[in-house]
Amino acid sequence: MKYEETNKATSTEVDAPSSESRRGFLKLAAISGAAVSVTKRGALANGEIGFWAKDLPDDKLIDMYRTILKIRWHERTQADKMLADPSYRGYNHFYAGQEAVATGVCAALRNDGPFEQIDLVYSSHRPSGHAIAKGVDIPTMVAEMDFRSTGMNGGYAAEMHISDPSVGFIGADGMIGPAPVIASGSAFAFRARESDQVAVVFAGDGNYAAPHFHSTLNNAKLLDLPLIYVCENNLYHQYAHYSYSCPHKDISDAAAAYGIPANVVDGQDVVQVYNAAKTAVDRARAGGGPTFIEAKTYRYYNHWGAPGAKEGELGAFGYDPLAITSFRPEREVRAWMQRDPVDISRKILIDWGILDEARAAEIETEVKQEIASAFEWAMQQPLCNPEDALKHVFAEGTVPARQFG
Amino acid sequence: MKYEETNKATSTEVDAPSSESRRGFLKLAAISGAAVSVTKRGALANGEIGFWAKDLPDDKLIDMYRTILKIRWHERTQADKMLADPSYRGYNHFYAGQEAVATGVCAALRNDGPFEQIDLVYSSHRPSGHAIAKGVDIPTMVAEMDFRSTGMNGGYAAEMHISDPSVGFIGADGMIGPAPVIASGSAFAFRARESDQVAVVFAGDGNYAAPHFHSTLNNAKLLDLPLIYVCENNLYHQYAHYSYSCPHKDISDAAAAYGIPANVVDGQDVVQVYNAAKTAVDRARAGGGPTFIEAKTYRYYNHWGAPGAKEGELGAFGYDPLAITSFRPEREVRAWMQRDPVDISRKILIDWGILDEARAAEIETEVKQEIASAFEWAMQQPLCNPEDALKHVFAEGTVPARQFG
Amino acid sequence: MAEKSWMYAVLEGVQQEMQQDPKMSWIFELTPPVASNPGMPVINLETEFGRKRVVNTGIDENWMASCVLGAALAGSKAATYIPYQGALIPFEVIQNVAGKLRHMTGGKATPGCVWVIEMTGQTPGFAGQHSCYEEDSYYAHIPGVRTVIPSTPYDAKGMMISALRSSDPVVYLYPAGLRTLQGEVPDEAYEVPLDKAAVRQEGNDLTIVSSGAGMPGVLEAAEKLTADGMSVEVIDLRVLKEMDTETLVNSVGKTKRLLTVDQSYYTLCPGAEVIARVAENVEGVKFKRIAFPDAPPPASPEMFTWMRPNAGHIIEAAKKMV
Amino acid sequence: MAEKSWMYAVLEGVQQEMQQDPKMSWIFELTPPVASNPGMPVINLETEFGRKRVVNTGIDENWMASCVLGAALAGSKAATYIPYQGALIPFEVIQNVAGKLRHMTGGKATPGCVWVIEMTGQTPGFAGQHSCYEEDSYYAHIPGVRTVIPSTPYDAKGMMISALRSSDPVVYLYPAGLRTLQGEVPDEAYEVPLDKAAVRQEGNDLTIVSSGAGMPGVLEAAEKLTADGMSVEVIDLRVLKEMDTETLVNSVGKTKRLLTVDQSYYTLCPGAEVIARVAENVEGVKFKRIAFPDAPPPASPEMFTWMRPNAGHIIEAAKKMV
Ligand SMILES: Cc1ncc(C[n+]2csc(CCOP(=O)(O)OP(=O)(O)O)c2C)c(N)n1
Ligand SMILES: Cc1ncc(C[n+]2csc(CCOP(=O)(O)OP(=O)(O)O)c2C)c(N)n1
Ligand SMILES: [Mg+2]
Ligand SMILES: [Mg+2]
Repeated sequence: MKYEETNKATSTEVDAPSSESRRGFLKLAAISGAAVSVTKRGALANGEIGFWAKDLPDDKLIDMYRTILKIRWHERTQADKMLADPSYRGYNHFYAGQEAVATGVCAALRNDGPFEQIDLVYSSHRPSGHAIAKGVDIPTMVAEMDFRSTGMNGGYAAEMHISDPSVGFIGADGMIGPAPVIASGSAFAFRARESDQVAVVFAGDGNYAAPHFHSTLNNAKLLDLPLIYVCENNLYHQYAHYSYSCPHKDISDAAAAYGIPANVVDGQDVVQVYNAAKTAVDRARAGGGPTFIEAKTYRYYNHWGAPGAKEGELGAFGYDPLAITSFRPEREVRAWMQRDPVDISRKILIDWGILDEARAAEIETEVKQEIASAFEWAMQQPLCNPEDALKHVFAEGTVPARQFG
Repeated sequence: MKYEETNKATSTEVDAPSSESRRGFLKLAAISGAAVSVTKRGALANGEIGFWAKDLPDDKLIDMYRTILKIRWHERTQADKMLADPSYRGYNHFYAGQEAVATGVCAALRNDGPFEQIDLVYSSHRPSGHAIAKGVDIPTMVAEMDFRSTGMNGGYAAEMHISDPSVGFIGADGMIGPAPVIASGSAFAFRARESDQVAVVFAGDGNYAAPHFHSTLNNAKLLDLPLIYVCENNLYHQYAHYSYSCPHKDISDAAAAYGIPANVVDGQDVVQVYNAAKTAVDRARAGGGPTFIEAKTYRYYNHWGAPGAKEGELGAFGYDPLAITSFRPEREVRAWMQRDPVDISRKILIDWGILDEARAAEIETEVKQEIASAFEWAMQQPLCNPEDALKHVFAEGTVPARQFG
Repeated sequence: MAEKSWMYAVLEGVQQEMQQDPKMSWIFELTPPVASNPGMPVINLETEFGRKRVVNTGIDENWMASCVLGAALAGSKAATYIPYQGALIPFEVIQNVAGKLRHMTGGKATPGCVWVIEMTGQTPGFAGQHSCYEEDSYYAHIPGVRTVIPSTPYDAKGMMISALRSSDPVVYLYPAGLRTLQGEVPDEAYEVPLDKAAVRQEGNDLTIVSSGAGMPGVLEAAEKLTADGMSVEVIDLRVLKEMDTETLVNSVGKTKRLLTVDQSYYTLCPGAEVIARVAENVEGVKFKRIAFPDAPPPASPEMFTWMRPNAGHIIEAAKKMV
Repeated sequence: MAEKSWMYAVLEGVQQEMQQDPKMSWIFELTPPVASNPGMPVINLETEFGRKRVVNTGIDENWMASCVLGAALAGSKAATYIPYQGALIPFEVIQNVAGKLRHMTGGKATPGCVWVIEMTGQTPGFAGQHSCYEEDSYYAHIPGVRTVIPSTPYDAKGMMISALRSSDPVVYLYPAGLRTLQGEVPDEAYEVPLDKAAVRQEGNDLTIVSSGAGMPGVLEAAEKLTADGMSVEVIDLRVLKEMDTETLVNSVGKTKRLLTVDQSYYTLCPGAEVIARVAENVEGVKFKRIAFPDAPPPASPEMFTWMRPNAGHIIEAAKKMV
């Protein structure tokens, strides 16, 4: 399914103007490639159009652009390392193409302060974008992905299990299914202890078919939990199109059936994602219960690692190792890359008069440099001490070695 | 929630006349207590009103009445035994009040013939009504419930696990959750082997909250499986009202969200249940995929066994042993007993000119006698041989005893 | 201190912890957290703490188990009571997520929560899913989760309190058959450690090891054997993970005879682990194992009663060994 | 007869059974049932048998596992391949429904189906849910389900065919690390029994027992120990349920020394059961057990490689015993 189609099908209720010609009503430039925002359900009260980005200060908007760039350059740097440096052992489930989703959502959250006050994010097997957006320390994350003992999780986690609760990034989950349910448990705790915190879970289209999907939404609705379910519909789970596992065109329809406010947003436009997330967060903090946000998006790399990618180039093409039942067409990849979240966020800032091209490019150079330093630092970190494997099974002590008999 | 309310909420689309003034358009008697049938979704083609009972021969209609009576008297006889005979060891999850559901559904199925051609029924922890309606041998079922070695399942099963595949009664299931999914597997096999058989699962309102609910409906829809999901919404799971676990007023709304044809029917009226089941069976046999039928119904006894019941009287009242969160009010029980499936089916037959009062009463006496004989036979059956416990673990052989050290 | 039922003792522990910790919650599905005991106030968690903290849910044990884990990760203590038909439904989230979380995050996750997993009453007349002999082994193979199985009202309360105070996730196996067992239980809160077996009786001729629902039969047998002049040491494991090897090895090092008794299927029952640990550490031991056969419990009381390990079996096996 | 990979051998067995039985179906989620082998035709079940019989589904392992059980009850053979992250998601339906069905219906149910349960590659660099050491024990405790774990391409094909022809439900554990193992495999269909261990090498000084992913290390160690003059008997369990006690007891009755090796967490690993069975039946035996520690596998290759039982560990332990 092409993006255009999706968009058509979902723009039934509110035809909000595109982000790029919105903020402050300063300009009304028509920029080619701009998307139409869609807020599918949820009436807007008292003339409130839900375009919250209008209230954001410049530095916050620039931060969002910078976050998108950090995610992007973290990945491009890592992909190049994987392709070019045989001694590099790290890997990733790349998020490139989806950066605006994590960035827009996390920009609407409370990310610093004591643990009892910040919002919590549950991630998936594709965590590095969510982690950066939530604010983890990038150098230690990079070190973690290369199994260093000073990595964010001491080398125990690697990519698929990174976690940093100090910024509310509860972490990655190797499984399809459990994370949304567990996230609903955090939301349950917030409600039980009368906190205004919010729990967010990012989950792919693949998660729809898991039986946990029902548990999560049903209980979130029944108990009015402050849970935001962000469905990143990038059209594929592993190498199968989502129509293999879901009878809905919009997965949000499934959530709406529970009576949960459910939106479809353009996941390539960070401002639209932010607007939807802000509405959801405000509702949850006010005791109004869960929200489901389906972000239509796309990943530029393949499911895992860098097969099909070339050093110095963005994206991966034409990798089909296994006589896959249905493999995504290269033209689809290229079509989606026309609506790149980096480009869109940059254009918005320029269009809104917050940056000019030169400053935008400067920021990109700064970010690239920051990421390069992170990798440089990380690659010099010490490897793990084997015996430490027996720590952290329980809160205290170590378990006995058993491999020697 | 009272029945009347439910009925109002669901009669939005088709206002079919009540069964009792329908068949053959012979009579138009207005009978007090008659319900209004509701077929919520699913347009009827070419003027077909879906009132299939009009085509049924008299003996088939009388059989339905007889089946309802068999279920009812099996239970009343057993309840009396439990209350009055201290040596009796059997028990049951009584189905009284719900008889029209199993009877109407099974009347639309293929119940005899080779195993490769008959339709299969999956039951719940409340199986005896489904079993009788599907055609199991009552004396051996009664023997089974009292743990006799000549019982339907050799004394291994007792009530909650009875099974007789020879009539397509795959059987009871002790669990909430798995049965619908497994039933969808039988439907999957029918489709894979291009058989026109149909799989039916009976599941209570409690099953809605189980994550398996999603798996069942999602896969049934995706693969167009010949599965009929009969949701017996008797308003309570154990001692909790279904609103504790389900945000829908009609559980069928949840099924409709998957794009599955979903109806609400009056579960007290066997003809209406039959009409809905026949539509579903015809669709499934023709390759049209699954159907969800929600039968609004009620059980007269408590969740399990006979607490609160009195010998010789129907139903149980005022048993609340555990400071239950929400216990059903006695007035609700009595209100539902006004619309008794036995009475309704009898009235329909008389109204349609198929029986008179005298013949109807005669049939009831015959059934009572048949059940009494079944109990008499069953109570004389031999007890089990202890060592047989080690049989039937695998298809062949026995497993070793381990309890002696 | 008063005579209390197991059921009351457990709920008293929960109540005391909930009174101390206003963030703590309790999730249940069928069995309202209510208990009474002669001469004591009725405990009703739902009315005492309200429906935001004490929640009656739908039949979705995986949600219940995942929910308390999520609460833990958000910094709140929570516990849930999983009735026996659902005993393995939350298995995957406990085995594959909860048990691995702390380790796989290098110590950053805080998964401390409590799953009370009911083990069936193991009484005649049920079958299949309504009478199970297995949960103990499944849960005990999981690393990163403490699996305990008390057998007395005293331990039941003390271990519940320890479990609720632990920063580790705890599977608290609850043998339903012991629910009405009576015993002296202190009124105040106290802890029983989550890593120590209990020597219930000392002796020199034979060590009998059991746990949970196996203990009443073992104690009955030990009494008769002692009366018959045998010197029997009885060990109640109490903790399946981490199993207290030291107590086992010390005892069998002395008696040189080990009889294990489990209300669990033979293959890979807890006794297999007990025997293996002792076999690795003590030489020249005579071993015997009593367990439920590798067959599901049938409904028929005649078949079931014959299969279930009992005091008679233990006495006979002990006599053959000594 | 030709040299074939494990992966190819298994799929060849499945293909042959599907050709014989037009009712049989195969359900998968990620890994299309495709395999190639030098000089042999590519096997692609999806294109050969069509999408009604070979079905690509959503990520819902419990549905997959339940579906093949439902097919069996309807009289059709079906099998499904559960990838390792989902290895315990269908646990409850296998343990609590499938394993009990035949017995609890007094023999009336026909639950014969096959669940291929992938066990992680157990290679460095993964962690948590992506590198598990546990499925074998969980499944082996279940009565009514045959749990097998082949370790050679020959057995992999023969046991797959036996599993598909069995009227019992079979958990077919598939150690992903062995997928590329090569060996001589007959082209035609043949059966390997589902209840017999294999003596891989005969000897008198020491019995080493292992299974599945543990076997390559054991065979490597045995070769070196033999070269060093030790007479080692090597037993490949192949079947965890029903475990072949006779072969174990006969061997250790002769060697009087038993070393078990498992790529499974120590507590209640298959070796615990092996030791317990031998301990009950043979006197005066020396026992040792090698297993993965009771800790989840960490991602770091340095930590992981140190933890994983290997040939070096086996050789050292053997030398201490003899
Ligand atoms: C229970 C379970 N089954 C299978 C897998 C293997 N797996 C890892 S990622 C993935 C696909 C997920 O797709 P989606 O949710 O759409 O996320 P995306 O990869 O597109 O970001 C699968 C099947 C798993 N992790 N967990
Ligand atoms: C997984 C699981 N959890 C709990 C139970 C205990 N249980 C047996 S019947 C029942 C209530 C079922 O209610 P419903 O589905 O509405 O059927 P009804 O009893 O009303 O016919 C429960 C909770 C169970 N059998 N299985
Ligand atoms: Mg996806
Ligand atoms: Mg109900």
